[in-house]
Amino acid sequence: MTFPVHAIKSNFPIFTHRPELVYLDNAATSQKPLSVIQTITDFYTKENANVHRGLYELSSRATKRYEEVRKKVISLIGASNQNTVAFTKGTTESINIVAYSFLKKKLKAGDKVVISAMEHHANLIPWQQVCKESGALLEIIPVNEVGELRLELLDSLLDKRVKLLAITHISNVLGTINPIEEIVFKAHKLKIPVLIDGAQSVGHYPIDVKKLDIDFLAFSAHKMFGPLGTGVLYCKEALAPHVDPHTYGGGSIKNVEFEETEFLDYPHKLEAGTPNIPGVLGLGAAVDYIQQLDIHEAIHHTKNLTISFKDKLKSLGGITLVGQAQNFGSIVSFQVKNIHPHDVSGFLAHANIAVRAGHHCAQPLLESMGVPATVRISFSIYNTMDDVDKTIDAILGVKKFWS
Amino acid sequence: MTFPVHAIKSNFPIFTHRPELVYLDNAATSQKPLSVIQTITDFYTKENANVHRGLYELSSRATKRYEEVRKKVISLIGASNQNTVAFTKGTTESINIVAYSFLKKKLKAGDKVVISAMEHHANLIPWQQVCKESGALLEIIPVNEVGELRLELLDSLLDKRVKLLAITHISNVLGTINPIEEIVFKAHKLKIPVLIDGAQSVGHYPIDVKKLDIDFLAFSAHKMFGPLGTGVLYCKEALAPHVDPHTYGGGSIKNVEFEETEFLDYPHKLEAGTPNIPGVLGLGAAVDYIQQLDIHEAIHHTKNLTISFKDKLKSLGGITLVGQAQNFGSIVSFQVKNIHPHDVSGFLAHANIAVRAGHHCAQPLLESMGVPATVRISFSIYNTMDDVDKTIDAILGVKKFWS
Amino acid sequence: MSSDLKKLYSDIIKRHQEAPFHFEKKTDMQNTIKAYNPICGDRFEVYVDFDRKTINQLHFHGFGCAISKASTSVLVKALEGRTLAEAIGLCENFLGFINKDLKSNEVLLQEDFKAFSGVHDFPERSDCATLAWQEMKKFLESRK
Amino acid sequence: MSSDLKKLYSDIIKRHQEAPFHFEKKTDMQNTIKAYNPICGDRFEVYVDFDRKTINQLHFHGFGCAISKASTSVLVKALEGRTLAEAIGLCENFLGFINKDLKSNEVLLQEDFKAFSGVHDFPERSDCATLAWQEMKKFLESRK
Ligand SMILES: Cc1ncc(COP(=O)(O)O)c(C=O)c1O
Ligand SMILES: Cc1ncc(COP(=O)(O)O)c(C=O)c1O
Repeated sequence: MTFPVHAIKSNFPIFTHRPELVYLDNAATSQKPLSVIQTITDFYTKENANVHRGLYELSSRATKRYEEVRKKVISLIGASNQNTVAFTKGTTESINIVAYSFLKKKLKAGDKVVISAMEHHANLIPWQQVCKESGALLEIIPVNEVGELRLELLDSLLDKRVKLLAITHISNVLGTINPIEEIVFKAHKLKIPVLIDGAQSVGHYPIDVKKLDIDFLAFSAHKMFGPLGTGVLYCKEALAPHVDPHTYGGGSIKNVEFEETEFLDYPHKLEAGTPNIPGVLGLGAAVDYIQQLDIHEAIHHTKNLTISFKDKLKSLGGITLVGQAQNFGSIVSFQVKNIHPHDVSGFLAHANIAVRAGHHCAQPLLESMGVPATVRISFSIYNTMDDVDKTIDAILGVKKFWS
Repeated sequence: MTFPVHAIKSNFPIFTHRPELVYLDNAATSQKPLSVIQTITDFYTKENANVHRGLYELSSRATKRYEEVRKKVISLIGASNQNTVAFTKGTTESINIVAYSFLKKKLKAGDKVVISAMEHHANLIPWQQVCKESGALLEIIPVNEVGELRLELLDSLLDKRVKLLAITHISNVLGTINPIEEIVFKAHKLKIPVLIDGAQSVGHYPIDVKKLDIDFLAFSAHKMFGPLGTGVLYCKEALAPHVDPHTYGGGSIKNVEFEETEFLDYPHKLEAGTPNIPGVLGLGAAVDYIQQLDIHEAIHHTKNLTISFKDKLKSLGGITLVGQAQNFGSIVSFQVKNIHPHDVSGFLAHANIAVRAGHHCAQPLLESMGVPATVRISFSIYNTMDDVDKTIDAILGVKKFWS
Repeated sequence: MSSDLKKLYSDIIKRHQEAPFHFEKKTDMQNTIKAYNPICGDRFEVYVDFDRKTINQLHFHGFGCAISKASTSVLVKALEGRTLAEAIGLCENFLGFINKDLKSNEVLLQEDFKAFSGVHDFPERSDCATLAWQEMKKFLESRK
Repeated sequence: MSSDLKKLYSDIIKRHQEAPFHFEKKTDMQNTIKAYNPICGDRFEVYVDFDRKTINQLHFHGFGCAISKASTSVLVKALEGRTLAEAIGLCENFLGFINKDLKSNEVLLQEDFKAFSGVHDFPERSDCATLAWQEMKKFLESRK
């Protein structure tokens, strides 16, 4: 069976409004299907009310629908208790919560936090700062020349002083898919909790937090066909009591006096203030959308596009691929000889091809590879082989112009 | 000239979909005009792209429009430099940022923070917690029997050990409008910075941060006709360098190495992670909507409704008004003799009248007044005298049923 | 006044609300159960005189809406004199009835329980009806 | 290839990009201006030999797109030998031209400046064109 890419593309209104658009910046943010957009519009048009805070029908319906999204999310990530899912602003906030409201109080001078060299700034700076404040050390798992983690070094990096290991499932620059099962297994032998940055994987690849025994999983709705401004922090039940409130305010408390406050349990203790209700409902619609796809067919489709694109790209000559891991997702970073990535992306933009150029919020990775910037192309379910060919043509055009 | 309330009501699609709805829970969240909803839908349908991060047209347009909303916001609050406006998740997050990323490093044991007895949990718990962590004292300006601040006590509360004064412009329970000009003036004589919680006032009442010389102003888009999940922290230019990043991640940095990070200036240093772009654009549309209203006519209109409602309510007998300040906004809290607020609000809900019952996230205030809960009614620009009369009728019905 | 509101605020509920059973502070009791709903502010304490697997006496005090107050009063009346196992069974029965997940053969309800059937039309009020029952069930199960 | 792209990457820009003027590290210079765009990663250093209100010599080094590299090269060439006041005037002239807020009587542009007119059709590239100029203007104004 071939993947019904044209039917799928027609679910995304932006391509009806901009039939000429070749959108290949999916790793930055995905497009949104009609069902997600409609969920948000319908909420504001017909159902708008605050949650947790009113005994009238609109408000109690908003509360109920909001809570039900937790169930959708756990079914996507293989968790079993809906109270393991806290809604946040996005991956970045989720990771900060773990750094500051879980880890910091445990971290002493001389302790260590282990991350990898291929982390997004969101999975680097919070650990760097919390280590600095505590006198702990940030240790980096290096990356080899093809962009894979040098896991043979993991055993020597992990010891009793390591208080957390944080690693991305899929690199947003190199496309590398990391063997998180193996990593979690090794960390757990030393009772080290593991945070997985799922920004590039959740919704696109199967992930099972129970089977993999993941402690924390952070991801963003907007990269998986959902709205901007909403994300998730999954936290294993056993660790949830150790996560403190991160933001203080209404909605997260059991009892307040001028002198002290008693907080609710996870996840409610993290959700102070009026939540982004349509954002959460939109995430629910995105999960519904993903679950009616055949995820294996979808992966097959984007993998095909990726392989074909890489092959055609290499045949142009004068191309350096940045990242050639064995196990890769639908992200391709490259350089065109003698042409700065911005000039490449500027040319592509002119041909209605949206790609990204720069350091992709992973400056230290690129620096360690001796590459100041790359052009990045990332595929999603609505991209076609025609998109691949148009992009290859346009890159050929850039090369001709500068030669 | 009479206020064109019916024309205004027709700008809010929820009343077309639910003509029977009497929405009097505006202090919890306002309804949204079509222009705001349309801005969000259009973004997702036609323009969806990430900001700051791509050289193609959609992305640079998103960035430009996102930045332009800062200009709209400063024109609403009387600031002059767009870089004083940081976008946050809401009032709650804005206040937490000031508590933890500005105040905490200055706070020593024995120092003080002054707030009032009428603060929302969002403007109480962050100060309570940061004081507890620092050994500082939280001092409370008490409230008199009619629900006004006892400002005659302010002079004795303010001294050199006070490191910040945080006060709400309008109480979300009592409706009291506080004389913030006088409060700021007194605090500034002792060089104490002042945070104003503008959640209930910005967009509904004129506020001029320059004229009032406000140091920090926190507010939420969703209470001023804008989207959920977006708020603002205004910070005076002179203090902006003293506000540290609050969340660490991409988009907020100048330079990142594995060892250290150099951050951008305010407001960008606060905006790590992919921002809620349609939320911010929707806030821009809300500001546009507000600025084409005659704000003085609007205040006159909601004040009329409030006065008329209070008068009719009192004439029913067996009613206790909670809060009878001289200077009040469009919020009325009350109790019906022998009937629990929830039973009142449940009855009203049955007549399609949405109001709120409870402690309104101001538990210590109600406790100090000896009131466990109230019914709260809050008016906005689209409410009519008919709404007032229906509500009064329904309250009469509740009283009859229980008598 | 609509008929479903009449059903919600049934005569039994009104009677319990106006003249609650054993409504009295008993702060000297060794077991005090706190039933608190932070969202709305309803807050009751149930005082348990508990002796070798039997509930001798129950009292309660606090503040809440008619539904939560009446349901706590019904709880106190229904559970007094029961063994631990019986009391847990009654809690399950009441909670299952309110949340509509009882199997039909389990519905052997007391008259006082049935008075809460109006809540089925007001799902936003089911938290009020179950507030004290949930906390009581937790307490009893911890004593098993 | 469309004509506005040809205009953006004008011959002058291509020439400056391929053979930039005084493109050389001079780390011993007392004044080093850092021009860095964190969003895209472009990063140049401009080395200033500055003496009693006159710019004797300028060099630059670094990494960036054709537009930012060429505009830095043009800056170095245009500002060498200028007095402080002249140099500030040139910065204002260039920045005003790119941002389209020059009054018409101020437009007395050098040929090299005009080569950047293509940026007007690509507003997303104006940051590239102005990167070094903005930092240079700040530096010069701090020396006034
Ligand atoms: C006075 C006041 N402050 C703060 C808040 C908190 O605002 P938000 O929930 O949007 O963060 C509210 C509203 O709930 C409020 O009324
Ligand atoms: C791997 C990875 N981690 C974290 C993030 C940050 O996500 P967000 O900006 O939604 O918080 C991103 C996306 O930018 C990412 O690709």
